[in-house]
Amino acid sequence: MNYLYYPGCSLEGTSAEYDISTRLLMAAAGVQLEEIEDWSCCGATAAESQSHLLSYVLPARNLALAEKMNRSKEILVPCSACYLNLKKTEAIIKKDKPLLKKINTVLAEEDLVLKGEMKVRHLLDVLSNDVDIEKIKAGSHHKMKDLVVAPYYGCQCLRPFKIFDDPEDPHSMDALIQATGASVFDWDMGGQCCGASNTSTKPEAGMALVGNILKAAHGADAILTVCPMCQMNLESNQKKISHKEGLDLDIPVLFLPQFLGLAMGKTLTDVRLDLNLSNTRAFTEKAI
Amino acid sequence: MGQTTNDRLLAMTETAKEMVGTCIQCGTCTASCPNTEFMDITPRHMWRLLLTDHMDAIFSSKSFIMCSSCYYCTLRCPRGLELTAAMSLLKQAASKLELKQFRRSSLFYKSFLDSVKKHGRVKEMEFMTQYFMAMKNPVLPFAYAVLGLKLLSKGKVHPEFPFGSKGKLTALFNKVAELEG
Amino acid sequence: MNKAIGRTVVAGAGLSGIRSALDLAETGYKVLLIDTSDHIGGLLCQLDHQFPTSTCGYCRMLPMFDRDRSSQHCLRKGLVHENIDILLSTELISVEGEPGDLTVTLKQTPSLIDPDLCTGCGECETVCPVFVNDAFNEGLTKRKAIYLPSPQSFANAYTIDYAACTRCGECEKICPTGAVKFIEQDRETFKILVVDDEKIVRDSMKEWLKEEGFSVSTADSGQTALDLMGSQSFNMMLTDIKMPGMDGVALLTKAKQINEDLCVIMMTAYAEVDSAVGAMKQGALDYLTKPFDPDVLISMVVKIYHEFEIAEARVEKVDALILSGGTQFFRPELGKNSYGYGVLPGVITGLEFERLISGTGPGLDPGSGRLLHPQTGKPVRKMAWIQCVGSRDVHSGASFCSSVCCMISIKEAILAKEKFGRDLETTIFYMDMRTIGKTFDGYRLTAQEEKGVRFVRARIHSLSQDSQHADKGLHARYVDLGGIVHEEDFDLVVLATGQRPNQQMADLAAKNSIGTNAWGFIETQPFSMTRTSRAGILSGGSLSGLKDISESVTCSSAAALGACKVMHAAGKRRRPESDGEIPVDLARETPRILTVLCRCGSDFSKKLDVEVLEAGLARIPEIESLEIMDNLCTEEGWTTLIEMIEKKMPNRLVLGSCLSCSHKQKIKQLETSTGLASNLIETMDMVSVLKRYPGSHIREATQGIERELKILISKSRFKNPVPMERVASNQAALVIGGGIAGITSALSIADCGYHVDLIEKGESIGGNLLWMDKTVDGLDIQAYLDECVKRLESHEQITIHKQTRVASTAQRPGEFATVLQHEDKGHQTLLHGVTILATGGNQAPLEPAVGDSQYNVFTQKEFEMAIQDQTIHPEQLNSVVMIQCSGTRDERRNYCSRICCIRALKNALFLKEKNSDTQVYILYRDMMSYGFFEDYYTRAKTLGVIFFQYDLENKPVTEFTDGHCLVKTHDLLLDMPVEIEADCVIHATGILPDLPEALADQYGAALDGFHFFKEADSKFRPVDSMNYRVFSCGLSLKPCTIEEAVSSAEAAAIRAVRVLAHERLVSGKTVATTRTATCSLCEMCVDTCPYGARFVDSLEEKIVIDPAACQGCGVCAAVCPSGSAVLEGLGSQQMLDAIDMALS
Amino acid sequence: MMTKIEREDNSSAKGLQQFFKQLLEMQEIDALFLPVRLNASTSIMPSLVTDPAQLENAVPLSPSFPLNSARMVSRLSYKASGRKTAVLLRPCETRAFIELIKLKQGSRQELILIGMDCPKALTSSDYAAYAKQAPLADDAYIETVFSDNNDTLNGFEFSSACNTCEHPFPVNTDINILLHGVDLSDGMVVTAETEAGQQVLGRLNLPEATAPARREERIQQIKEGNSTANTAMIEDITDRTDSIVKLNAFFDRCINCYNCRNMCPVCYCKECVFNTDVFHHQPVQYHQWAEKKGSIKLPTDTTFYHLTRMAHMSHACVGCGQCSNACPSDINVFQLFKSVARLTQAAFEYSPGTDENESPPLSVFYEREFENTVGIAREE
Repeated sequence: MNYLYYPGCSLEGTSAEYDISTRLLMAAAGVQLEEIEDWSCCGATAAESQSHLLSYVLPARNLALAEKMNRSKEILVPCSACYLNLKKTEAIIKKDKPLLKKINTVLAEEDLVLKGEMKVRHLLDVLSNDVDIEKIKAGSHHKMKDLVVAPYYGCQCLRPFKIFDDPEDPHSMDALIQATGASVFDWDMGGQCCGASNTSTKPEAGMALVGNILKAAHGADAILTVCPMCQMNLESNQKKISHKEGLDLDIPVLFLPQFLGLAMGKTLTDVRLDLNLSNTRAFTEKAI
Repeated sequence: MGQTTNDRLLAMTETAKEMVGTCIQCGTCTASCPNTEFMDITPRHMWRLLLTDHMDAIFSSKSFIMCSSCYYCTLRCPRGLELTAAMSLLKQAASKLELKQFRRSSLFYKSFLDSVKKHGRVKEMEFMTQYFMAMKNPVLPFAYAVLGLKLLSKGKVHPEFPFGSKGKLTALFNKVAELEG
Repeated sequence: MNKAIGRTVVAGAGLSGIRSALDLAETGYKVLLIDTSDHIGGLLCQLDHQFPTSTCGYCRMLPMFDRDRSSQHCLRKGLVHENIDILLSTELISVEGEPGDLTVTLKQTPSLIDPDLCTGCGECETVCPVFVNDAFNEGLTKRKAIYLPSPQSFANAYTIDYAACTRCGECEKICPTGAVKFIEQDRETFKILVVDDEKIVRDSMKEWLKEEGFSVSTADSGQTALDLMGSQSFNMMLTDIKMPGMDGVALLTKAKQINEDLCVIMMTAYAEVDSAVGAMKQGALDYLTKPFDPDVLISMVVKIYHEFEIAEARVEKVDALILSGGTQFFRPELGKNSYGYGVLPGVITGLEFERLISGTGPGLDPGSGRLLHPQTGKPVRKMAWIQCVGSRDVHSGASFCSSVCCMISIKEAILAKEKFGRDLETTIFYMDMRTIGKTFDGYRLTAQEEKGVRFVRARIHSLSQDSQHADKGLHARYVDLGGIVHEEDFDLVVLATGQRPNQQMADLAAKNSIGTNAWGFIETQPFSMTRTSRAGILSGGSLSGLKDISESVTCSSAAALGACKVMHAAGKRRRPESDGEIPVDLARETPRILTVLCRCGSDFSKKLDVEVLEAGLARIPEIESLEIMDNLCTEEGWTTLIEMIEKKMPNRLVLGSCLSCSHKQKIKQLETSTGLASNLIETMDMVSVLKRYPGSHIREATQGIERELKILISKSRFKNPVPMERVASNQAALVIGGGIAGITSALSIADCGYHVDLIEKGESIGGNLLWMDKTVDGLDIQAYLDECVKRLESHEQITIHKQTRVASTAQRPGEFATVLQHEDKGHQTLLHGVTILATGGNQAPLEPAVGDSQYNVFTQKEFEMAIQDQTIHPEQLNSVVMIQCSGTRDERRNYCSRICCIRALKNALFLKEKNSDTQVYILYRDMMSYGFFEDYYTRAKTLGVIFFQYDLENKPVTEFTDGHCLVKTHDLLLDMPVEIEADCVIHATGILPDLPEALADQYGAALDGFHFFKEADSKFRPVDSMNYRVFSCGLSLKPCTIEEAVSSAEAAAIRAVRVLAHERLVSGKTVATTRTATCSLCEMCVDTCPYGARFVDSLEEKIVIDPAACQGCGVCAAVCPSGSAVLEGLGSQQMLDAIDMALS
Repeated sequence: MMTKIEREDNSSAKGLQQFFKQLLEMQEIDALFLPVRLNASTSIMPSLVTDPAQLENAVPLSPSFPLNSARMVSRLSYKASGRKTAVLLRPCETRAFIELIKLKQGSRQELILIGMDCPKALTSSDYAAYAKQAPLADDAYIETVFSDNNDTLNGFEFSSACNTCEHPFPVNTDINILLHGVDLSDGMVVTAETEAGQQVLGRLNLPEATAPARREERIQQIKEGNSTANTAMIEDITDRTDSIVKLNAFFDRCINCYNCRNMCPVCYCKECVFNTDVFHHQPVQYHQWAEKKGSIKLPTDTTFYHLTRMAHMSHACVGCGQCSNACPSDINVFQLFKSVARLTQAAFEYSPGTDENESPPLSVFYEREFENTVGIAREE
């Protein structure tokens, strides 16, 4: 198995641990990743808010770069926001040929051509459908068996594209969690919005949504995420909300590959748990 | 709001209006929206306003800015309307017109894209600084100070300006601007 | 030359199939009625309650005259008719040939139980070890693998669920009559190929299936599978969808090329359910979602094995084919399931709710009378209905409206209130409340205002439940019109699931070049609701799109008419009417009653004291003897009985046996073989009488049997075989009204070979169609009308009377005498046997207050005419406002006219097409774009037509000021006033019927509260009046589209042809007579007779009866104080004697 | 229209005779139907009079009530005769006749119905005794019966039907003669109630009258008095017949003479079912009954007969009391019948004889009756 890899800006910066643990996990599972050369930002939510064309040109540039590499037809994307932007572009150019033409006019500035051959895959999609779960099971050391973890999917890997999971009632992480010996926390917040995009511009709205999730996670040993925005949002606001609500909402939040990596015997340092903003001590004590 | 602005808005929101043309105001979007309680106009009402050309009402509210792109409405709309995308179009219109009440979010996005334009990839610290400066609100940064310090201490943000040649994607941006007029 | 008797296959024996079959059978044609299920009656078997009476009325479809040819009991129990052969568990596989010469191939799965031998004793059920979900109760209860197909079933014969049965053989051992016979199955020869890239899957499946006795091979890829198929043949293939290399869908296509008959089941993970469903369209039979339970796999395989291996093919030659498979309901668990159906406890479908609260439903708490939650068993206090689940939802592949769910939910909410009290809270969440019938809007108001049902215009997107607090119920979030978001918990949520095409019929259509529409429903030809793309093949009922009961029945009658025309055109004859020998007059003979009891294979001495019984009966002078015999159900037993009758020569017989030996057909046989008139044979269901005395209460059981027998003896001893009454029946028709309904009914009757007089008060034929241009579908109305009128004018069986009205009419048994009055030519008297009131209707005029022609204010009709006259030019219009429900759906005319919304959409689309810059505004209350018309609503919206919803409190107002016309309305959602400057305003004023009360009255028909024709039964007899010779169709019946008018006209026509086909009509055996000598002529019986069967013959000063019209209901006998109105065979003397005997 | 019938020689009776004479002399009226004292006897019987001269024996108001004339008027009118007849009827007779019209047993097509405030009646046996005491005391009788104190007549009690009557005032008539609350010394008041009545009355050129001042008050008094008596009577009879044992005892003297039926104005059958073969039992039947119970009383079917009559006709009972009047065994059939009628009439919300357009209960069906009929009670 062999994928082109698009880390995205966050994984270079605020979510470096996601990048590191993803690469580590994939290697352990026998999957080769090759980073897209000279990739650039997908535009995040900003491009969409500013310019229709730009919001497709930015992802298109990366797809075109990937096509140019001619190595694999599939791009693995860990960041849900990047995934969605790339996916949207993948989808629209199949339907909207005039737009494709326009995009190519722009890409011509960099001597790039987009044909539309690439398939964009989310990390979770690949983990739950392509990677042999036996490998995770086999590698897991049952350190996790006393843990109850809450899978948190966020929005953009589930919606609007219904690719690998039920967008209303996601369960694709369940099998992966169970493979490590841990149990799945029973909640229905997995696909709810965490409000990340509002935390900076309209904090009270964003906080309300994070708060709901943190409160619902009460009883779980950790929350697992597959999106840097969600991760940041869930981690960085715990204190503030706890203070406001008068509750102790502290909970370790891990990226899914960090968790799987640990289960498979990687060390805390390997998966860079030190980079997590949330207090992970409770988790590490119980797990290891 | 002047007549001209309204006309410009009408023109700019033409596509959004087409996108929600078959809306029957069933309210699924509103009930699905996690941010409804922070909106002064619910999505159900907003689509209605859009369809009946009440641009002034839409753009004097900030509802669409509150959209966090969770796509629940898009997923659930029985008419299959791409409501999240329509929200983006409204955001675009607001941004292009540089309407005052959307300054904060427009600037946020603008700063972000400026960073992308320059470096190809975004560097959080740079665009945040730019954003705070542009907001001309000296108090605002403190709200983020705690997070910023934390990130700095974890080595996740780099105060120095990043890699990549200046103006990396300028050509692309310019071409887009040219095409979109 | 002896021509063949016409014969039609009706595929589907639900409501619509039964209607078509009965119409044809009553006309005198033979029908082969088939159904894939194991009982007839279809969906209605599961429904106890119908709108608007909250009761069932299925039996109202039974024949009204010559009714002894047919069973006369609840149609949920079954149907017997001399002209109808019924094949159950039978599927229509293919149809070939031309109208009048069709060859159909059927596949029947034989039953393992001989229905003639099964006495329904239920012993087998007690020993059967297998419990499965009872499909009849929608899985809410359990049943055994051997079971009664429907609890009401008359045949009472058990059946076996092959898929669940473990073939343990216990039932075979215990059956007292040897009715259960397991066929030796050779599962070894059934070869199954399992294709999956995962070894573990392949191996475990192989193991499970081998255990069931099947031969199993496996393949690890599509290519290996294809290779295997090259070397050996398989009957079935189970294949994974997602495999490296060739995927399952590709394999399916290739495998089907090798072996077309291969049964393929797809296996898939969640993510590929869509492709699995897609695969079914390409010929896969079914699919399994991984991971699956071995039991699910086995039962699916066994079922298919039975259906395709054990089933026997059968080829029939027929003249016509009526498809009436109905529709299927959307299954949320297989598609978009945001309401957690099947996952969250308390989320049920409408059908499940109906089962839950049915008479035997598991939702009733007999103690408190409360509604119990099906899963938790706790009382339900709060219920919600969610509309449009799988309808009007592009995410579930359904852009259409399912037309009937709104009314179904209102009915269910009312039922809940009526059955469980007002305290039960009921809320209906809807998008548009589509009350599209003349009485529907009133029903909704009743629900809302009298019954306290809450209506909320909002869509609930999903349901959730706090897993820690299940007692909180189902959590729903919705937004009200004011924009307030509400969160509410409900104990029970009912999903109003929408329609889906009948898959089996869709497959059949695809394989037999029968056209279907974009969503897979059978598509009918322009202006017809029944003609499919293939001549001689008709579609009845809901097959072409979901319909309510009355429309289904109408459409099925119309389909029967289509078949009737085919058979007539093919020169086929009707079945000759048996003259029936005149029975011997026994009035002077002393009754000699033979009493026979059958042991049913059991030992009587353990149940009855026969000596005591004999002694008890011996004191009755008329008793010939009491005989005990055995195994009447066998050939041998039957012969013994016949011999006994021939030897003893009784003139009356009382027979005690199981039900299956005493049903109508058997008794009819006995009459034929012994000459003993069947109405001199009284029967008793011994099995159920004895069931009342379980254990060994011999004395009580003997007394019970003695009492039952004595009652029958008393009934029998005063009986005299009554010759069936016959009434000469006029075979010509009168159609009143020359609109499309009148034209169609006249042509239809004439095409079946009967003379028709059509009268039209105006100068030209065509009615409302004269001013119409195109339908919303773009069909050319004028071309259609021209064609119809041409046919009408040249038809040799039709006489047209223009400028003519009915002056008066008189009725006598079998005939009307109508005096016609021509404007110039004076009077003419017509004798005719049936009357069709097709007097039509008009668009209601504009109220003077809103109209001002100088400002271009029109009704819809005026607008369309102005366009045609070119007095207005659509290209020049800037702004057009359409006001729906103008002067209607309020206290003045409180009904929905059904078609105005569609007409508005049509006009809006027309205007946009002429000039896309024209602003079109539609001001509406509820958008009634039902069924597939929903697409035009969507299209209008797409083209930028602006819709404003208004309510009764804020009706639109039009103001006129110096050359300007301003429409003021109030946007309901935004709660803000709206002013629209309009250069044209079009009011949808609704339909006014044009059926004068005096005219209806003369023909014994009645009008409803809105002056439309009042149906004999709005659901089950939708075009009949209580007078069996009078029918209505088109706009005088109810508001309808052209297609619907044509359909009702065709229905009225076949209902008329049913009568016209008989020179003499035969009555039922039980009819009323009058003893003239004692009759005081008070006419109470005439006034009360619900069927108009009684007339005063003023010349002879007596009451005369149309015996064919009389239904033997006995109301006349009840109201007549002197006993002059007598029900034959049920006189006062017999009744009193029966009471005496029961008490003696 | 309200006019006055003046007294003749200070006699109300004669004034009335004069009024009827004028009527019969009109061209439009061919015959009069009213009570006439028969020659050479004290008996007063309803008669059809065509000769005005013979009206001198007419006694429009008397305590004699040998039969309910509705049956007679039915005979005169069930088919067209080509003649116009003015008919004087007591209120209960009018009501019974209206019932018969509904049953097509009569028609008012050729009739002018004249009603009157009820002059009450004695039972036939009491009347015979009274007539012996006071023959030809017509005016004295009128003075008494329309006075405020009219409980007894020369010591005779009025019939219990009259004492308990709740409708002793005319309805459904063309012309009414009003007597209660009228100062009889000033003549009687006659009113036209229909167009036909107006036409007839108009031609008589009678002097105008004013509405009797005390009439409403008297009506109220009478109604209240009779209603109280009625309730007491029904309570009493119910108490005496409220079990099958008591009921059988009540009828134990019944001899199946069917007089009550023959005299019932609404029992309209040409031939009663009790005269048909339904009740013509086989000899073996009597034996079987006797064997079952040890003995049976003959004639059988007596209580059954009365119950059947109640089932058939109690909805139409006008309470005239002629059934009791006709009973040779002195069974107070009327009281029981009226008590049952009150219930059946209430059940159907039916008021016999008061509205000609109100259909008999069994000939119509209202959907609101459905729940009652089928026994499905709905939650409300």
